[in-house]
Amino acid sequence: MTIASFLTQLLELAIAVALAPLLVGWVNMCRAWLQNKSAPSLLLPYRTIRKLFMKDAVVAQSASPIFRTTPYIVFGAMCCAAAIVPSLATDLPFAQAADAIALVGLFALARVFIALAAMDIGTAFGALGARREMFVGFLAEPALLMVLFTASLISGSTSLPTIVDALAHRELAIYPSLAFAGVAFTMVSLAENARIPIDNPSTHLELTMIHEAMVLEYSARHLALLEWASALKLFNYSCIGLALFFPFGIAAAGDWLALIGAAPALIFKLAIGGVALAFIETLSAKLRIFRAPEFLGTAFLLAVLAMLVNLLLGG
Amino acid sequence: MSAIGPPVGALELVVTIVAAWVALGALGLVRPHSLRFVSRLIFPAGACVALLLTVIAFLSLDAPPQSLVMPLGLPDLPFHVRLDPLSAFFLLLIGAASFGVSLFSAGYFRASEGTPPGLICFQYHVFLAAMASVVVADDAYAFMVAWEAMALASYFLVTTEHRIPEIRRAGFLYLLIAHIGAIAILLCFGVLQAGGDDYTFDTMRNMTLIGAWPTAAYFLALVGFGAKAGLLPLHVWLPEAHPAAPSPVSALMSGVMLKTAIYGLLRVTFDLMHVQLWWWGVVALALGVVTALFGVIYAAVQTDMKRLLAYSSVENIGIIVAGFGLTILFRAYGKNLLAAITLTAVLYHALNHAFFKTLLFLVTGSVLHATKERSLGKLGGLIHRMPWVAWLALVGTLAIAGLPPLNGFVSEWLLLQAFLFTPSLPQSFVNMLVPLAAAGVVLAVALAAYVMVKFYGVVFLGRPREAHLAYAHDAGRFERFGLVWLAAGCIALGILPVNVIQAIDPVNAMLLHSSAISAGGGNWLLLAPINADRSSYSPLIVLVVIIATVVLTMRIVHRFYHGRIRTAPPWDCGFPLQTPRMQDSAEGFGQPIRQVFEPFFRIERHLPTSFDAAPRYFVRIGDPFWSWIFLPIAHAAEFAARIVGLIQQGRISVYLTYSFFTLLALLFFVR
Amino acid sequence: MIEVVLILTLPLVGAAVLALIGERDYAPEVNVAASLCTFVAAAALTARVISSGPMLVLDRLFFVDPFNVFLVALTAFVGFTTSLFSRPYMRIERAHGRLSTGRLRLYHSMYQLFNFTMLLALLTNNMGILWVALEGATLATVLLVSLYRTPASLEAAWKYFILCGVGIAQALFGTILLYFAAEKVLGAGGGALLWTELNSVKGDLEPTVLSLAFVFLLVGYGTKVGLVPLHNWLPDAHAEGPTPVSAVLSGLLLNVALYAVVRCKVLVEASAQTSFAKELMMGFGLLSVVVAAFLLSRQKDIKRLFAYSSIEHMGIITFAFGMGGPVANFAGMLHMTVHSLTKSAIFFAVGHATQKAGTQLIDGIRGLITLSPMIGWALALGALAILGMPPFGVFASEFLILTTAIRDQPWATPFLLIALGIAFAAVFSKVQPMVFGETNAQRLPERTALIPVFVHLGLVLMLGLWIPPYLAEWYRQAARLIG
Amino acid sequence: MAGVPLYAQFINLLAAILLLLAFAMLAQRRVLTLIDLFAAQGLALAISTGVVAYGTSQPHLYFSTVLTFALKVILLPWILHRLIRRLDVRWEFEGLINIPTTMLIGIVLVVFSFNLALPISQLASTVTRSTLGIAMASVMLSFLMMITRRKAIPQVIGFLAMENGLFFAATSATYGMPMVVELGIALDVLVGMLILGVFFFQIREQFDSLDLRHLEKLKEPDQ
Repeated sequence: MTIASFLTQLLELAIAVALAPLLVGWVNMCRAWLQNKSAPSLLLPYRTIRKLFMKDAVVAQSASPIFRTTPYIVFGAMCCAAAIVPSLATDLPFAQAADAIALVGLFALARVFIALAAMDIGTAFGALGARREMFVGFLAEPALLMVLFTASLISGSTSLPTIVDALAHRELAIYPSLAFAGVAFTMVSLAENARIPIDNPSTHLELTMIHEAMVLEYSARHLALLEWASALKLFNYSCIGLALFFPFGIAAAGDWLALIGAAPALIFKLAIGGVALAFIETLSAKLRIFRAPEFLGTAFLLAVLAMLVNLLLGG
Repeated sequence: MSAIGPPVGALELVVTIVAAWVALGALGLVRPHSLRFVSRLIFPAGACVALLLTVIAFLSLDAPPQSLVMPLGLPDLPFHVRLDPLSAFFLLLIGAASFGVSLFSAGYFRASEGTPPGLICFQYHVFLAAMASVVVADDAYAFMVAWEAMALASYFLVTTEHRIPEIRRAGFLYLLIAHIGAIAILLCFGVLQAGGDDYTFDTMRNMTLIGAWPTAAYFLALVGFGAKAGLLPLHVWLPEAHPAAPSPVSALMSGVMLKTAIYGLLRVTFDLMHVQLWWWGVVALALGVVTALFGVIYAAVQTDMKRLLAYSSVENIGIIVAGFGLTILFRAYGKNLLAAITLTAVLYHALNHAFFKTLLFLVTGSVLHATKERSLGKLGGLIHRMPWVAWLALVGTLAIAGLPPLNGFVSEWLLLQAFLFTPSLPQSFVNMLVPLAAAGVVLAVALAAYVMVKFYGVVFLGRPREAHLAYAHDAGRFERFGLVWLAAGCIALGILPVNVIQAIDPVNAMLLHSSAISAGGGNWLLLAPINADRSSYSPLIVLVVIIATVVLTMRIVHRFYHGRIRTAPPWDCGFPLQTPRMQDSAEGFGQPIRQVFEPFFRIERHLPTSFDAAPRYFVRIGDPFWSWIFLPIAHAAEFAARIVGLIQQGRISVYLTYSFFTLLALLFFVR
Repeated sequence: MIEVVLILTLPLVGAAVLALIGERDYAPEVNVAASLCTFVAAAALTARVISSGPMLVLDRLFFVDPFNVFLVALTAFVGFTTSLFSRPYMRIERAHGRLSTGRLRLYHSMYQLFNFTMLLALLTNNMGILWVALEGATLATVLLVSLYRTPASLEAAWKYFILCGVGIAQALFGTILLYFAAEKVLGAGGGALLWTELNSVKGDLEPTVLSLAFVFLLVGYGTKVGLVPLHNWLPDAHAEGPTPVSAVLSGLLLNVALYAVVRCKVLVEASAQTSFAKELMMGFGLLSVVVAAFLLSRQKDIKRLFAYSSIEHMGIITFAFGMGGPVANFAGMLHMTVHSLTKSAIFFAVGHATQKAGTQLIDGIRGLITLSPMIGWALALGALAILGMPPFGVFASEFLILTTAIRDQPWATPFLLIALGIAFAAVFSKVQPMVFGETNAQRLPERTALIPVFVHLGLVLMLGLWIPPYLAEWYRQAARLIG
Repeated sequence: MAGVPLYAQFINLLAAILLLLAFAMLAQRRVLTLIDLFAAQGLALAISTGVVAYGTSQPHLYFSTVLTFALKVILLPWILHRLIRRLDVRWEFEGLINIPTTMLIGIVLVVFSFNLALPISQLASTVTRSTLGIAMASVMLSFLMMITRRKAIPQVIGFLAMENGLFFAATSATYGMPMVVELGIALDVLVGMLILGVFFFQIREQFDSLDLRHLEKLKEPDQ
C-alpha cells in the first residue's frame, strides 16, 4: 500500500473519531426542533465527554478487570470499524485486513464485551441490559450481514471498498434488491444504535432501557469512552448506509481532487441522514421489548428477501 | 513443514503410538486403586504420547499416502492401516486436543465412588487409541472394530459414576444409538464393497456403484455417522451423555469423538465414492442448518452448564455438516475450487471446535471440582476466586462465539465466503435455496454469541450466588497446563489462518483434486481465498490495530487526564437490600429466547401464585424429538413384543399345533 | 481312528464310572477328568485331520471332515470347561440344599452321556445313527432339565420331551424318505444312509422325494435347533434346568442339531436344482431372529433372556447357511463357534450371579460389579460380546453376514437391522442394572469358578481380532464342503 | 390288484388295518382300550414286517419283526398297563376338540398325505409303494391325536403310535432300514418309554394328577 493511501486511511479514521459526537449532537438537535423543544448545543456531546474525562472514576467493589478494560476494547473495536467503512475514499489499506463480515464481527465483539461488563457487577440491571442487548443483537447481526451480502452479491466481493467502487463508479444501474436491503438496514441500524422504536437513549426507565442499563455502573472516563464509542457506532452505521445506498461522491483510489470534494459530500449526506433519523425517532413510538423480535425479524426477512430478489432478477 | 518432510515410517510410528496408549492404559490396571500412580505417571506419559502424535501427524500432512497391513484381523482381511492427508489431519486434531485433555486429567481425576482410577485410566487410553485407529483404518472391518471400541470405551467412561440412575440411563441411550448407527455404517460398507473380493477401502475405491446403490450408501453413511455426530434427529443421546461423563471425557467426546463422525462422512463421500449427486448436498445442507439452529436455541435455555455446552456441540456439528453439504453441492457441479474452499472451512471449523469446546468442557470440570455445582443458577463471580480458569475460559468463550480475531471467526468467515459463491451454480433452485441456508447459519452463529455470553457471564461474572462459592479454589498445575495449551491453540488458529490453511490444503488436493490456496491472491499475512480484492481477512492486523488503539487510548487518557479510581458498592437504585440472588438466573437470561421460540419447546413450567405457601418457580424444557420420534418407536416395539408374546402361551397342545401346521404348510409349499 | 474310538468311549466310560461312584464327593473331579481326556482326544483328532485330510473309519461308519471336526473340538472343549464350571456350581447348589447327592450322581453320569451322544451325532457317517444320537441327546437332557424336580422343571422337561420327541419323529420320517430315495441309486442295505455315499451321488437322487424329505428333516431337527415357531421348548428348558446344562444346551446341542440340518441341506440342494432349501432356511432364520428379538424385550428371568438370545443367534446362523456361498458359510461356522463360546461363558457368569442374588429374576439381581467385580465384568462383557460388539468375535461373523446379506439378499437387511437393534436395546437395558448400581448380592460358600468364563471370553476376543491361520483354513475347507 | 404278488396285497391289507386302527385310536376315549388298540397296531406292524421279510427274503427283517413284536405288542403295552394300575388313572378323558370334528380333520389329513405321497410312490421300486402314503397318514393322525389329548398318557400313546407309523414306513415302504439304525431306534423308543414312566410318577407326586392343564404355567408373562 502506498503512503498516500495510508494517509487517506488515517485521515478518514481521524475524521470519523472527530465527527462522531457531532453527528449525535446534530441528531439530538434536529429531534428537539421537530418536537418543538429548544435545542441543546450542537457541541454538547463533546462537552459531556470532556466533563466525564475530568471526573474521578468510581468502580463497584465486585468489578473484575473485564469491567475496566471493556470501554477501551469497545472504543478500539469501533475505531477499527470506522477504519474499514469507506466514508471519504475507497482505497483503505486496512479494509484489506477486514471485510464486511469482519466488520459485523467487530460490532459483535464490542457487543459481547459490553454485555459481559454489564453482567460483571452482578446487579439486576446490568444483567437485564446485557440480556436485552444480546437479544436485540442476535437478530440484528444476521440482518445486517444479509444486507451486506446482498450488496456483495451485486458487486461480487465482500470487501467494502470494492462494493462501494462497484456501486458508485460503475454506470448507473437500478438494483431492486437494494430497496429491500435499504429498508432492512434502516431498521437494523435503529435497533443497533439503541434508538426508538427499540430503545430510547434519553431515558433511564428500568422497564424499557437496554443500552443505558448496561452502562449504568460506568462513570467518568469509562463512561466517556463508551459514549464516544456509541457515537462512533452511529457514525459507522450511517457511513455504511450512505456507502451502500448513496455511494456518490466517495473518492476512488488515488483521486485527490475527488477526496477534496468527498468531505463536504459526506458531511452533507450525514446531515440529511441525521434529520431522517430524527424524523423516524419522532414519528415512531417505543416498542415493548417483546415486540422487538417482530421488528427485527421483519428486518431479517426483508434482508433475506433482498438476497433472493437479487438472485431472481440477477441483481 | 514440507521442508522437513514426513518422518520415515510415520505410519509405523502412529501404530506404535496407538499401541503405546493401550499399553499405558493396561499399566493403569496394575494398580487400579492407586490414584497417585495413575495421575502423576500415566496421564502425563499419555499426554507426551499425544504430543508426539500431533507432531507426526503435522509432519505427514502433505506426505504421500503410506499404508501397512497388520498381522491381525480376519483371515482374508487383515487390518489395513493407511496414513493419507485426511487421516493425518484428523490425527493432528486428536493428538492436539487429547494432549491438553490428558494433561488436565492428570490433575483432575479423584478417587471416585464408581470406577476405580486405574480402570478409568485404562478406558480413557483405550478410547484415545480407538479414535486414532478409526482415522487410520483402511478396511471396513478394522474401521468397524475401532469405531465400536471407541463407543464401548466411551460408554464405560460415561458410566463412571454408575450408581446414579440417570447416568446409567444416559449411558444406555448413548450405547444404543451408537450401536444402531454402527449397524448402518456396516451396511453402508456392505453396499460400497459391491461384491468385490474383500473389504479394504482400496477395493471400494475401485468399485463403481450403479443405480440406486450410491444413494443407498450415502444415506446409510449419513444415518450412521449422523448418529455419532449428533445430527438431528439422532442427537438425543448427546445432551444426556456428555453431562453424565467426567469432564475430561465429555471434552474428548464432544471435542474429538464427534469429529471422527465427520471424518467418516468425508471418507465415504469423497474418497470411497466417485459420484456425488447435487441433492445429497441439499439434504446435508438442510439437515445441518436445522441441526445448528435447534442446537443453539436449546443451548440458550439450558440451566446445566454441561448440557448447555453439549447442545452447543450439536450446533457446531450442524454448521460443519452444512458446510459438508455445500461441499457436495459444489463438487457435484464440478466447481472444485469452491468445493475446496468449503471443505477447508469444514475442516477448519472441526479443528477449532476441537480446541474451544474441549477447553470449555475442561473449564466446567474445574468449576465442578471447585464448587461441586453444575447448575448455572448456583454459580457466579468465579472470576475472583479462580482467575486462571476464568481468563482461559474467556478465550474459549470469545472463540466459540465466533468473534474476531479468534479462531471461531475464521472458519465461519470462510464458510460464509463459500456461501457467497453459490450464484455461480447452474441450478436456479439451489441458488434460491442456499441463501436461506446462509441466513440460517448466520442466525445460529449470532445466537451462539448470546449463549456464550450467558454461559460466561453467569458462571464467572457477577457476584457468587451461593455462599460456599467463596471457598472455590483455582485449578491445579496440571489442569492449568492443559487449559493454557488449548487456549493458546484457539489464539494461534485464530491469528495464523493462512498457515493453517496451507497445512490443510493437501486434504483438498487428495479429496477434490483441487487446492483452496492455489488461486488465492493472499500472502502470509493476508487470507484471500479467491483474490485479495474479492475478499480478504487478516486477523493479525486486526488484532494489532485493536491492541494499538486500546493502548493508545489508555495512554492518551491517562496522559491528558488522570488515572484516579475509587471503589464503591454498586448502585442500588434506591433499593437498599441487594442480594446476589437478585442477579439474572440462567433461566432469566434464556427467557427471551424461550419466549420467541416458544412453539419449538416442550416446556413444563410451574409459576408460583400469590397464594402459594411455599412459592417456587420451576421450568423444564424437554426435547420434542422424544415425543415425535423415539417414544412412538418404543411404543410400537412394545406393542409388537406383546403381540409376539402371545405365541408363547404355555399349552403344549398349542405348541404341537404350531409344529403341525408348520409341517403341513411346508409340505404344501414343496409340492 | 484310535482318537475317534477314544472320543466316543471315554464319555461312555465316564458315565458308567460316575454312575457307580456318584455319592463320593470327588465325583466332580472325575467328571472333569473324563471331559478333559475327551477334549485331549478331540484335539489329537483335529490335529490329525488337519494334517492328513478327511478320513473314514470303522468301515465307513464314522466320518471326519473339517466341517464336523471343528464342531467335535468345540463340543469337547466347551464340555470340558463346563465341567470345570459345574464343579463349584453344583457344590454350591448342594450346599444350598437344592440337590441331593443322588441327584448329583444322575447329573454327572447324564452329563457324560449327553456329551457322548453329541459327539456320536457329530462323528457318525450314517444319517440313521445321527438321528438316533440326537434322540439320545434329548433323552439324556430331559433328565438333566428335570433335575430339580420342581413343578416348573418338570413342566419344562415334559414340554421338552414331547416337542422334541415329536419333532425328532418327523426327522426320522425324513430320514426314511432319504433312504427311500437313496436305495434306488445305491441299492438297499447299509450303504444307502452313509452321508459320504449320499454325497457322492447327491446329483442323481430323486428331487421330489428329497425335497419332501428335507421338509420333514428341517421341521424335525429344526425343532431342536429352536427355529421359530418350533422353538417353544427352548426357553423353558434353559430356564428350569441347572445352569451348566443350560450352558451346554445352547452352547452345543443347538449347534449339533443345526449341523444335522446343514448336512441334509447339502444333499437336497444338489439334487433338487431349485433354491427352495436356501429359501426355507433363510426364511426360518429371519423369522427366528425377528421373533426372538421382540420376545427378548419381555423377559423377566435372566436365563430365559439368554435362551431367547440363543434362538436369535441360531436364526442368524441358519440365515447365513441359507444364503450359502463361501463367505456366508464361513461366517456361519465362525458364528457357531463364537456363539457357543460366548453363550456358555454368559451362562457361567449368570449361574454364579443367580447364586449370589438368590434369584433368577432380573429385577432381583443388582449391582454385581460392586460386590464381585469379576462376575459383574464377565456378565457385562459377555452380554456386549453376544450383542455383537467389537472387538469380540461375534461381531466378526455378524459383520461378514450382514455385509454379504445387503448385497445378496437386500430385502432381508431391514429385518436384521431392526431385530439387532431391538435385541440390543432389550438385552442391554436388562443387563446394565444387573451389573451396575447398588448391589443386593451376598457372598457364596464356595469359591466361584470364573476361569472358564474368562478363557471363553478371551478366545472370543481373540477370534474377533485374529483368527489363527490353520483355523481359518479349516473353516474355508468346511465352507467349501457345504457349498 | 392284478400282477401284484400275494404278499404285497396282504401288506396293503395290513396297511389298511393300520390306518383303521389309527382312526380308532383317534376316536377312542377310554385309556385302557387305547392301550389295547395301540398293542393291536403294533401287532399289525409286526406281521407286516414279517411278511415283507418273507416276501423279499431279507433275513434281517425277521429280526426286526421279533423286535417290534416284543417291544410294541408286549413290553410297551405291559408297561403302560402297569402304569395305569400303579397310578390308578382309569378315567375317561375328554379331547380338546370333539370326536366328529377330529375325525373330519383326520380324513382331510389322510387325503392330503395320500396325494402328497402319490408322486413319490409312482417312482418307488418296491411293489408295496402305496403303503408310504398310508404310513404318512398314520403319522399325521397320531400327531393330531397328540394335539387333541389333554392327559399325559394318551399323549404318550399318540407319540408311540407315531413311532409305529414311522416303523411301518421304514419296513414296508423301504424294506427296512439298516439293522444298526433299527436297533438304535428301538433302543431310543424303549429308553424314552422308561423315562416317561419315571416322569409320570414325578408329575403325579407334584400335581397328583396327570392332567396337562397343570403343565401350562411356563409362559410369556403378559404384563
